[in-house]
Amino acid sequence: MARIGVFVCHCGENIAGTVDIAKVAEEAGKIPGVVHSVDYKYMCSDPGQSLIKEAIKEKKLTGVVVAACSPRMHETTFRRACAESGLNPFLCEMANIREQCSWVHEKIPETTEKAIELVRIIVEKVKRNKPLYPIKVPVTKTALVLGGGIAGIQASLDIANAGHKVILVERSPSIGGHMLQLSETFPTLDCSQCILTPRMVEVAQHPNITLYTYSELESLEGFIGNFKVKIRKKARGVDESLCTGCGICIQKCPQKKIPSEFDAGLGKRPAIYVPCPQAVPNKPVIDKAHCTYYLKGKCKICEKFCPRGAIKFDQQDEIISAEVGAIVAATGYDILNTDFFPEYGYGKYPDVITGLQFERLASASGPTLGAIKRPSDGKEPETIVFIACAGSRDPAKGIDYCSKICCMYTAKHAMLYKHKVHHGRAYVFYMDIRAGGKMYEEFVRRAIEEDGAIYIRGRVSRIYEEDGKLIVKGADTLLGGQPIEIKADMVVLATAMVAHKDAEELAQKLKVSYDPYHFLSEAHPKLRPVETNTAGIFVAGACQAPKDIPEAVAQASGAASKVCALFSSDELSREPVIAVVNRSAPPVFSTCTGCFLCEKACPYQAIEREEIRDRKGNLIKVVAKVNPGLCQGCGTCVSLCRVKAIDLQGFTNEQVYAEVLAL
Amino acid sequence: MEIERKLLKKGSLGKLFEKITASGRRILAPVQDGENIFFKEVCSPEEVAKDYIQTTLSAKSAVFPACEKLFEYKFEGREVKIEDRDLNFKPTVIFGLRPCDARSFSALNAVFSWDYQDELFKKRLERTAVIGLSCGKADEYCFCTSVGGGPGDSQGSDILLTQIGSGDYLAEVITEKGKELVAISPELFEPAGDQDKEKYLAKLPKQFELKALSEKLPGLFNNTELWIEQSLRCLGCGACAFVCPACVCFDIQDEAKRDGGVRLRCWDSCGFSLFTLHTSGHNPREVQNQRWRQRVMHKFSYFNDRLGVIGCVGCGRCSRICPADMNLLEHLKAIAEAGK
Amino acid sequence: MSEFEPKIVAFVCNWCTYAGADLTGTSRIKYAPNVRMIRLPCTGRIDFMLLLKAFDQGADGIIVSGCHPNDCHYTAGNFHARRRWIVFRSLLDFLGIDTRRVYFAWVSAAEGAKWAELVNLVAEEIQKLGPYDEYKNLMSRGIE
Amino acid sequence: MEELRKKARELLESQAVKVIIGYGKGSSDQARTVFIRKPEAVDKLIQDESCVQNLAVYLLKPEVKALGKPAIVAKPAVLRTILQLASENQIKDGELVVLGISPDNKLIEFPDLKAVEDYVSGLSFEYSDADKALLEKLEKMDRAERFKFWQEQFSKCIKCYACRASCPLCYCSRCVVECNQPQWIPVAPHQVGNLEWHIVRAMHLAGRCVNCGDCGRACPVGIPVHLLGEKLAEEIFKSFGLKSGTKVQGEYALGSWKLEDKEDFIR
Repeated sequence: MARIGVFVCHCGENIAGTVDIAKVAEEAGKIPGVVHSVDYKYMCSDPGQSLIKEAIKEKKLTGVVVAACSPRMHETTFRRACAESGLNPFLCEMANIREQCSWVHEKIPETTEKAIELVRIIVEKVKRNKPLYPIKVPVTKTALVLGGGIAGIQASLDIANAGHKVILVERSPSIGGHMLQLSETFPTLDCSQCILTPRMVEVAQHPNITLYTYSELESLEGFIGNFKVKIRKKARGVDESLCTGCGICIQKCPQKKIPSEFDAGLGKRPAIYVPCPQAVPNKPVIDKAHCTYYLKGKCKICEKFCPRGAIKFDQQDEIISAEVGAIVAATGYDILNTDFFPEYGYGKYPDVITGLQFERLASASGPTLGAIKRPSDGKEPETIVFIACAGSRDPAKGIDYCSKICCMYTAKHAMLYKHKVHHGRAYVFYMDIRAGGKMYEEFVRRAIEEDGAIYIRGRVSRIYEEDGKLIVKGADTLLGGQPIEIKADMVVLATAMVAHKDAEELAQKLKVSYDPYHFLSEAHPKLRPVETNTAGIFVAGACQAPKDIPEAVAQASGAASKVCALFSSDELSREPVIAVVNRSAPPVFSTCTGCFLCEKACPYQAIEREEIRDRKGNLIKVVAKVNPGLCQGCGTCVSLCRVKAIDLQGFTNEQVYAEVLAL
Repeated sequence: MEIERKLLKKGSLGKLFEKITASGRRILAPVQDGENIFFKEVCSPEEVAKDYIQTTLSAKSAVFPACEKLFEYKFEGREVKIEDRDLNFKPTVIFGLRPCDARSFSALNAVFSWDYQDELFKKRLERTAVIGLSCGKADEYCFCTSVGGGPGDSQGSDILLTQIGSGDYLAEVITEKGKELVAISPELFEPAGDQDKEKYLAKLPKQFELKALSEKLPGLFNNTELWIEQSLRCLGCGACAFVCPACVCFDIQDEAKRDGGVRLRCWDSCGFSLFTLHTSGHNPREVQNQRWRQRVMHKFSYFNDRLGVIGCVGCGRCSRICPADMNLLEHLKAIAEAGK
Repeated sequence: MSEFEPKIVAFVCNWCTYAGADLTGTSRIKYAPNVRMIRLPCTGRIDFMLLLKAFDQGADGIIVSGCHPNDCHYTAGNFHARRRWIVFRSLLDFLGIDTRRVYFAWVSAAEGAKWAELVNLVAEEIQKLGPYDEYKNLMSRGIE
Repeated sequence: MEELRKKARELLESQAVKVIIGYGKGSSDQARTVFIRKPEAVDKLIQDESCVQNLAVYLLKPEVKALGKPAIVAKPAVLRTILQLASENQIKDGELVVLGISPDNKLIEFPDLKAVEDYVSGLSFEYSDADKALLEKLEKMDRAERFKFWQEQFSKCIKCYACRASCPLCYCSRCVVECNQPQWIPVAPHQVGNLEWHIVRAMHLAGRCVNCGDCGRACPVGIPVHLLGEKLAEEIFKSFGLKSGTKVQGEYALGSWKLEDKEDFIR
């Protein structure tokens, strides 16, 4: 038989001002199962908590109801107090008679009546509460970081420096990501490669980091603390252990005309290549799609010249299995490309380029060694038009969001251009200038005021070629929409940042949710910005949403600290408010029918299949089983289960039903 | 009591209904409802269904309702106050009950007044009078003659009407209750004269020997093959039991609310797997063939052994409504004739 | 006869609407006192049978409320709930059960004022509709 | 019919299956289910308009399972049931032989369930004229009239659960009405108990029911319970574009969602 104690709080005048506390305590005392009912000025105070602790011992309470403020306020307080007195904390619940009663109603009898009913509802629930114990899950203290851009590098180094093992997987031949392609960075104009390459080297040399480049995540199983991953290490055609990175093969390769990905198509590379001289690891890969040997079956010049015999044409993809406890997804972004802008003639006019291509033009390591030259004829452009929001904030293009970095890098581009071509004219078409950030607004002002970039508020409607010039037609909305036409030598589109084409596939592999633009979703937009809805999987950088370098780095460090916190103990303790599938004696075993409709509905893929076998090993039936490491306790499966074979601890069918019956 | 034979004119029924109603009794009679016929409270013979072989449900619920209240309880503070139910049931006349159904009342009574006298049932039965109606037609599902009844059998009826050529009714007043009903309006019951009742009854030859069946059944208990063979298509619903006029199994349900509750008695069926499920999870009748065996054995063997009656009146309802066409008669014949 | 006081039962999720109703309290916005809240983790946990039980208990109106789309603490519980309610409402309506008495709402943790408005609106509209006798009268039927 | 018998004989003779679940002659003018286990008994099989029962209900029955691998005579509604059962993990490819019967009573053989899926995708499923008329009549009623209609229907219900027993998708080992901790649905056949039973059954079949109509046919007191399934199937198709029993791995309407699901009823 239940022995429930009810503790009614005055909260000074907060509750007592409108609710007749004495009456609530008196009526609560009459509810069957209630053996103790008292009130006190401040239940959350030390003496108040002592009242509860003493009553638990003296009255041998089996459950506690604190009628006070919201459980969101003090549930932890009172549960802890119960635990200190030897009562399982999950046998304590709160009736919210402050936020949802005394504060929202007048001092009328109905308010007291409501308070009594709220207490009754919770008493009926607590009568059916069961002791619950935190769930312990072992933790494998190795992290997997997906993506070797600046976010992935930062996260890897932070975790590795904290003493934990890291596996860093990068799908291109080198780590470094987009940041390695950039010329100089806003708002400081320091050289991107100068600040990034030391970090890349640190990654390569770190004893705690295992680096797999030219590799991709193949599959993922398991749950927080206990993931099992498979990584596909693609065949480079080069034995990394033999290769010294001397580069002879690259020089000798007869294929020289392949557009370089690293140079955003503005430069060329051979079929065996490293993306750039600073690549880490500085070991080439063979591009099978362009290699003469792979295409025609003969050539092998590289093999002939390699002094170490490192070229391996028959190398196969390798699948590497690993166990990890946490995952950081830092897979970055792509930029909107090619045929997206027919009105701007991208792809049709060689001198209409993207911002990233401009970065390569301006970069000292780029195809022009830092000279601003038109891709079409190599001439120095006299007039450049920069178009911000090329795709971004354009619902017609399916991109409603702001890419966040374009305002800044466009100002930077205008500035870099003016620094290199002093007499040149830089026009910037923009919608709004978004320069929120430390020293950002000042940076834009400098571009306008000191470097003389001409900013025009308005959109460009069309670009076409006439007499070797690009005619940019637009309107100046600050001048009432007055049409503007500029004869430009080059046009730079600040194209939108978009998710990778295969981001959706990755999200599905990781079982994390993603937004309509295929950026990975954080668990909470404000308060859990680096976690995902799948416990143990974190996000960093632009795979979550467009962001600039400092933000990506900050998020990466945030994700790393979450990983470190997770790795700080050998076992991980989780709230026991999770779903469980019932089990019973033979011949029933479980009322679960094994329809697995719950499996499809679970947002966390927490439903597993368990085979029930007899002593001889014959299969009796297959029933659902909830993985306690993955379940977050939403209870969607519980409402879905027709036989009620699944129940949610802490909010069981019996508890909730009793609450309704108390109405 | 000696049976009195009277003539009730077809045209007098209206008057009879009026008088019965005026005497404070309610009349339950078969009423057409779409393709079905149910016993419902009526006031005039116009409401009564015409030309039917059998009603969808029997009139069992008049004495043994599908859901009846045993008592109510209320919380008063921490005390529980129990309120017994009112046994002052309204006197009821069931009109137009077929002889098979009328016979079923004695099977029901045998159970409800066996080791325990069931007050509710007894009170209801006491206050129920039956004006039976002989069968002029039967269908292929009917087998009352094989289980001791007949189209004009009077057992269980207080008055048995048989419609004769003119459309009028030969009224056999069988019991004191019947006499009381006649006494409400004696002028409507004329002398019967010499009527050949048999002439107006359906012809229904015996289909099997009940004795042979009863003798064979005990030896068949372990003949699992037979029961599986017979029940393979049985779906395990309770329709047969619920339409059966002689099935008496019930379930007790407490329905609790915040301030009190009610204890109910509801029809149940041995065809349900839950019927015998133990708390431990063990179920002595785990599969349908065991439940089918129970149904047959109970009605034709155990019932007879213990109470001297059989639990079947041959109305054929179970077979008519069975969604899987489990034809009871066919199965009984097979058993009775086996090894012949 | 005393004036009809509607009985309103609210099933709410813990993360949005329950928190929103807490905010109504902290903001001291007043609303009708005849609503009783049942807190569940998520709208996904709200079994349709709970609504039937509430009617059995004599509720004249029911509120079901949780996080706005994309705000669900559990990512998709509210989306599952929304589908369930589309089907359930269709069934109730087909059976002639008064769906005007069942209110579905998204109330976020920030919408303390919306919660108060919602409760007041429901209280007012149910007051107009009167007690749900049609359903309450079923309670004693079929018991002999 | 001869075609079917021939195939059935072959299957039994070759031991490809142990039992043929089909229709045979029943009482009166009805057909009834027969379980043919010997090649010489295949002549008991019939195939005509009287064969209406959804035989898939027997596939999960323990005694029938104990007979060994079955072949099942499957008219279109049964084919859909089989697909639905497959997507609910209750039957697997290779565990049964499907002897399809086309709407014009021709035998169709299926190598696997995918073939059943392909065949079903080409069929159209319409409700009977009587059902359509009744649905329309109900739609036209005002709410209170509809309430009255259904309350009158449910007042006849005796909770015999013939609707459940005849339903091949009501295969739960313990039906929710038999769960008593808590007792969600009153066991008693009183008005509320009946109403809640039919609501819960309709909801539990929503997105799963293949509209074979057997629950309505099985009801001994003539409640058109199958209309609830038809109504919800309509709603689900209209709202989510989903149709149960059309895919081997079908999507469960109530176990999935779309961002754009309607919410005009949500404040």
